This record gives sequence, structure tokens and C-alpha cells, in this order.
Amino acid sequence: MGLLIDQRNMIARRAAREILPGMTVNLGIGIPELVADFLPSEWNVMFHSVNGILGVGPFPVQGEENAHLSNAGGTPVTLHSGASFFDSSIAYGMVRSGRVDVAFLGALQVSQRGDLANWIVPGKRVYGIGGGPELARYAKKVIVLMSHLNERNEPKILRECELPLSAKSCVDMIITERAVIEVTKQGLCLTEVMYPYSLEEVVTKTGAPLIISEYLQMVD
Amino acid sequence: MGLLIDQRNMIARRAAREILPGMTVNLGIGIPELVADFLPSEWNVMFHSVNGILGVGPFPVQGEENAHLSNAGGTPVTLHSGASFFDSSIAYGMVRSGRVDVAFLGALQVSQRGDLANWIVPGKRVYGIGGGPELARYAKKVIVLMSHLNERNEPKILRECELPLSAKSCVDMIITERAVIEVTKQGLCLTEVMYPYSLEEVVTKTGAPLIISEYLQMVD
Amino acid sequence: MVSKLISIEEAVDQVRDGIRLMVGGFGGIGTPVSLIDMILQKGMQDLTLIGNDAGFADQGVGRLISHERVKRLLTTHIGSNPDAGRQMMEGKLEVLFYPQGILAEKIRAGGVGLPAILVEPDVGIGPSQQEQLVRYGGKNYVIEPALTADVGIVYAKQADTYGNLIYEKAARNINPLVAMAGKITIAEVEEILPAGELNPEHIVTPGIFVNYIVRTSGGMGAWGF
Amino acid sequence: MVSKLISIEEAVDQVRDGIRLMVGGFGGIGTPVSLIDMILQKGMQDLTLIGNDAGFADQGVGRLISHERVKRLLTTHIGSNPDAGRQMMEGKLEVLFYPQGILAEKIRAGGVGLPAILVEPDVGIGPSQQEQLVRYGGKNYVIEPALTADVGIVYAKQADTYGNLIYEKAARNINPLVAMAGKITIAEVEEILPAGELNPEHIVTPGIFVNYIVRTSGGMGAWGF
Repeated sequence: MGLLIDQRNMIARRAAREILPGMTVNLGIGIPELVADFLPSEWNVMFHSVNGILGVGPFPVQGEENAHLSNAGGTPVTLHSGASFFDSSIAYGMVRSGRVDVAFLGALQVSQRGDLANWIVPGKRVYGIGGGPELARYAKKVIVLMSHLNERNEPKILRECELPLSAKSCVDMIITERAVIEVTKQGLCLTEVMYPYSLEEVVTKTGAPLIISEYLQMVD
Repeated sequence: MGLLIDQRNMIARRAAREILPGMTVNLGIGIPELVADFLPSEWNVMFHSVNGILGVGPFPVQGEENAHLSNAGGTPVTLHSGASFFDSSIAYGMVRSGRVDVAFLGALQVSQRGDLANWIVPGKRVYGIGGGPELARYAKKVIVLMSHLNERNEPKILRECELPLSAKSCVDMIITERAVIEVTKQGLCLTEVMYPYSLEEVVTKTGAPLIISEYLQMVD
Repeated sequence: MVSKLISIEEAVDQVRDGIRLMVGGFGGIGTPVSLIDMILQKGMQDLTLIGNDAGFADQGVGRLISHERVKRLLTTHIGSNPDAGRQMMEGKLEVLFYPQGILAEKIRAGGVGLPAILVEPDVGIGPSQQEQLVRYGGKNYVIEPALTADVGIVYAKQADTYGNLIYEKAARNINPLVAMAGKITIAEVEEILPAGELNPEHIVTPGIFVNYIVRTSGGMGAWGF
Repeated sequence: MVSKLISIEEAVDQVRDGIRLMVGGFGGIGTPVSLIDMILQKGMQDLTLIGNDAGFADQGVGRLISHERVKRLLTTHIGSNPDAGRQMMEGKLEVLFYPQGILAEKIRAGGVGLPAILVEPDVGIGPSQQEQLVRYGGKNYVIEPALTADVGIVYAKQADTYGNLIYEKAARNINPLVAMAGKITIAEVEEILPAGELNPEHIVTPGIFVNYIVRTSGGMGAWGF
């Protein structure tokens, strides 16, 4: 299901709350790119981009884009103070050696064990695996930001992913326009339901059992 | 046998004749460091140093040494035009990927098959293997520059090395104060005898059979 | 010093039908587009292409795919070039996918003369993972062979005539890795200076890795997935 | 931005008896001598030391050996420090030798999170070559495990308060590799600037790899094998 820009921003705003000052954060392509907009610059969050930037800054004012300066998604960006450039082997060296605190990724499907599918719809669309598998495996915390349903209004959160996996048992949290769900050893735990959706609208549109958190919040 | 400075320079001067303009050349520690002195700067030979320099220039004028600029042997150097700095992994990447045309190395012993021993005298002195094994194996041409005899006046060129090896079957040529010897499939081939030594003084002081080249030169 | 500067046309004579061609750039940025234009113009085909992504159908490295000059593609991502996905599903284009960081390390290993890298087996579930497993230290690892190329083409901001390269911003990406991994490396460059004019501390790719430099005829990767 | 600048004394509290300590520098040049002085002064011992060479008996990293603070040394060359050879022959110091380029790659692999490297078996005949062999592509290779350290100490010319580092000339050597391979990395620096003052293109070690920076109290590696 295509999301409206307001919904995408709402997801990004909620995602930003998972970040603490000074953290190193990777933002994947799509909704994750919006997360930086919801963090104060003085928090000095260092945004990491796999094409070889640490310290990605806000989007530039229109007309001030630099042709050689984009994030991994190809969106023009600026630099934060303390930024550096390096080649992609070092960008992934940062990831693989466990130095990225949080990675926000998009997904086609997520399973109740935190399996991630985000690279191919066999026979229909091939995206490619990109940096997903390594970010998913090695970032200290992995948060999927996506629409709750696919374009046929079917759940993207499932008992088992139907699509080929990018990485197994790696997702810690899922944030959609309907809900915030934590992946725990006991299964998926619903912690927040987003306005205007009801608890029932989340539960029936999720393809895996949900444990309802005792601290469940209905978010306005 | 300790060499006089004139003998060391003679070896280095002869060694320089193995270099063509534009080549990439590694100079090991000891006599090899002197080779650059015998090449015209306009030949633009790029001297490679494993501590992370390509384009080592001549020794500096006394008093103009830079404390952070030395070759791998710790001798202060200058830079040639087009020089660059990089870390040691890239320095050895150049070596391992076959981009060094000639490496000049010192040696404790060399065998008739071109085996190289230059890292330890068991029970007496441990130097360490350093960069010798990789230079010896991967440089396109490997030339040993050394004294013909050791400190007990025994031959350092032998049928088999007695000392532990640094690398096997790697040496292409040996240049000493007495002789120039090529390592061929048929064995060691003596091509030059250095003044004031006689052919006999070379043959008797070499611990392996020598094929006398039909083009043998007696060098003044 | 003998300058490595040659014309784009001469440089592209290094690219022959059927070779392994490795290309720098990431999502269009830092792609040597003038060299790619000339390869298209000269008609080379049956290429094995190695690069971060399939670019765009109408721009940069993606044009080699859209014009069906590529028979085999080793890459990480093709989502921005629908022609690549279509050719793959039609069986016209063989695609091997690798996770980005693993592809980068495979290229680097080729560049520095290492035979292969070891990676954890459950990273990068995909069709490329058919390599040999080895047990080591109580764990299984996949041996991923190093990648080299017959010709590597890269894009740089500045070069000197010896071939030392300096990149610009995110246009660095995999270019310094590709520059090491080609048996022949050609750099397409914006600004070319005499040897000695670049600060030795700022050089990213030492000239030893670069065989030829050409002056870009402009045009470049744009933003754009 | 929270500055990573601390005092040398505070920094050295990270170094405890018995840890794996990795040290940048090559033949004395680019060695973090003030940190080493403080380690000596504070009395840490039983160290496993990883570095390019054993330095000199009376200077730099070699002093840790001469003062018998090191029980195990992973290195390439000890010829410039006779104390190291003597302790080795007396059985006081365990020394594992690696060829220089292989040691550098093992450290880099540790820094970028790769488990091991593969090398050709007849490179670096020496006591270190007791690792596992693997057959691959018709050839035998040695699996050489990646090296990491509890604490890595490096020397840099400039840092900003985020820990971005720029080296100087041949003092770069293995420092950028060591800077990545420490669980904790401490950089001893000549000049410290506010974040944002270093050109992002010229930074060699991104600050993410650096936990603490200290101001050098002077003294340095000299020429000298």
C-alpha cells in the first residue's frame, strides 16, 4: 500500500525517537531517509551512508545540491560537522565491525522471528540485495520502517516470509503507519497503535500472532 | 665480511643498471638503499617503500631531514615528483598484485635455486622476516645485493641455504663485490667478475657450482 | 615523466568484446560516463560487467545493459534499472548478486593481490552464495574469491600525469577499489595536472594502479534511485 | 559535540595487565610515544603486543619490551631491538613473526570485521605458519585469522574533537589499520581542532574508529634501524 507523505513522515518521526545523541545511525533508502529531519542538529547524530560518508547532514535547499554529494539512495544531502569521506569497503568495515548503533531499513516482508525480505519479488521485480544483509546482521539495532500492507492490501508482517530472505532473525523493531512492534524471543510484541487505527485494525492486518504489550499505547 | 663503503657503492652502481626509466622499484634495507643514488632523476624511476611511500627521492641534505619522512630502513629521504603516501596494506597490495618491477634485497644466504635466507641466525641473531618474503615472491624481478662472504669469510652463495628460508626459488640475480650471478633453470650462471677479483677467487669462494657464461665479463 | 594522458577513443581500445569490465560509481555518482559513451559508440559487446549497481536505463553504466552489451553482471542492486530486471527474468542477462560490502571487499582483495576473502555464511542470502564453505575456529565461513577485471574504469576529480587520483565527495565510493583491481585501469578525470602538483597526503589512488587517464567530456552521474 | 579529548593518564587507564595492545608505527616513526611512556610509568605488564616491529631498546614501543612488560609479541621484525632477540632466545618473550604485508592485512581484517584472510602458503616461511590450510580453486591457502586488540594506540598529525585523524608522511604506515582494529582506540595527536575544521576529503581515519584522543607531550620516533 502506497503511503501518503504524512504517513511516511509520521513513521520517520516515531523512528527518530529510537535515536540518542551521539549515536551512529544508518538510514536506508525510502522512508528511513526522512528520519534525520526529526532530530535536532545539536544531538550530533552521525548519519552513515554506505556509499562512503559518515556525517550526512540535512537535505540541501533547492538549487544548492552538489552533484557529487548524495546519500546511498541517490538523494542530494549536505554534511554535518565532523563528516568524512571514504570508500565503500571502509563504509562496510564500520558496519561489519559493529560500530553502527542503529540501522533503519525498508522491507517487503518481515517474519515473526525478525527475518527480513527486501530484495526480490520472484518473477515480478528484482531490486538486488544491496547493503541490507550486512546492515541487518551487524548493526547493533535494526529497525524496519515500512507500510503495514503491500499494494494488494495484504499484511507484510507474517509468520514466515514468502519472499526470498535478505537476512535471518535480524529485525529488532518494526514501525509502520499503524503500529510499533518489537521482535522478542516470545514473538512479536505490539507496543503502540497509531491514530487513526484501532487495535483490531492492527491485529487483523498483521499476518503473525501479536503479543499485546501490557504497556500498549494508543498514539494520537 | 663487512664491506667498505666503496664496495657497497660499486654493488649499488652495478645494481642500478638493472633498472629502466619509469620502472617501479623497491629498495630493501642496507646496500639496496644506495641504488637510487646511481640513477638520473629524469628517468622517473618510482621508488617504493613498504612503510607507505611511492616516489622516494634522494637522501636529504644534512640538516633538512624531515622527522616523519624515512624509507623502510629508517633512513631520512625526500620525495620525487608524483609521490604519494598510503598505509602499509596498500604498500603491500602494490607488491602482491605484481606491480613492483624490481626488488633489491639483502641476504644472509642464497641457494643455487634462488632460495633466500634473510631473517634469522638461529641461536645468534633474530632479525625478523619483515617484508622480504612478499617482495621476494611477488616482485617481477628479485635481485640480491650482498657481500660475497659472511663475517667468517665463508660463502653466502650455497647449494642449499643452511639458515631458515625467507622465501623459496625467488632470486633472479645476485650482485656482490666479487661477481654478478644469474639464477637460471640450469643453475647459477656467472656473468661478471668484479675488479680486483679473479675468476678463481669467485669460483672458490662460491659454495655452489657456477656455470661460466660464454659472455663473461671481467669488470674494471 | 611520460604522461598517461590519452584520448578517450584510444583508451577504449583496451575494451574488447567478451572481457571483464569493472566500473566505479554508486547510483550514478562517480561513474565514468564518457568512457561508457565511447564503449557504446564503438560497439563492444558480450561484456561481463562488475559494479555496485545497474545504474539507470538511460544513463551511465545502465546504458551498457539497456543496449544489451552485457551478458553477465556481478553487482549488488539493479532496482534503479528496470531493463536489467527484465533481461534477467527473460534469461538474457545473467546476474550474480553480492551484498555491497562483500562485493567491495572482493574487489579490494583482487586489487591487493589476495586470493579470496572469508565471510560469514548467513550474510547475503542470494543466488551468489554457491561458493565453497570452510570450517574454521568452530564456525563455517564462505570463501568468496577475489575479483579482478581485464579493464577497470573509474571517475576522479583530479589526476596528475603519473595517474595519481583524488576523488570528490560521494563520487569516491567504490572507485578507489576498482582502480586497484583492473589489469588495466583507465581513469576519467575532470582536472589533469602535472606530476607533483597534487599533495602526496591527499592522493587516494597512487598512480601505480592507473595505466591511462582521459579527460572527461562532461556529463555525469546524477542523483537518482 | 562531546569531545573525545582526555588526558594521557586517563587514556592509559584503558590499558590493563595482560591485554592485547596494538601499536602503530614503523621503525619508530609514527609511534605514540607519550602513551607508551605513560604505560611504562603506570606499570602495566604481561602485555600481548601487536605491531610492525620491536622498535629500539631505548625508544618508543621497544621500551615496553626492554622493560619486560611484554610476554607475547606479534610482529614482523625485531632486528633493531637486540633486547627482543635476547628475550626471545632466553624464552622470556614469545615472538610470532608474520610477513609485513600479511600482518597489515590481518590487522585491517580485524578492523573491518572480516574473520580471516587467505594467503598463499609459501609466503612467509616462519614460525607463525601453523594455521589451517584450505584447498580452494586447485591450490592450497593458509587461513590467517584477523587480528583485533583490546586497545589500539596510534599517532596522528591532526585530529578533530570527533576523532577524525590525519597522519603525516611516512608516519601513516600501519596507524590507519591499527586505528580500526582496537575495541578501544586511542590516538595521540600533535594538533587538535574543533569538529568541522578538517577537510572531509583529507581525513584518513574517520572518527567513528577513535574512542579517545590525547595531546602528545612531544618526543617522537626517530630514524634509525
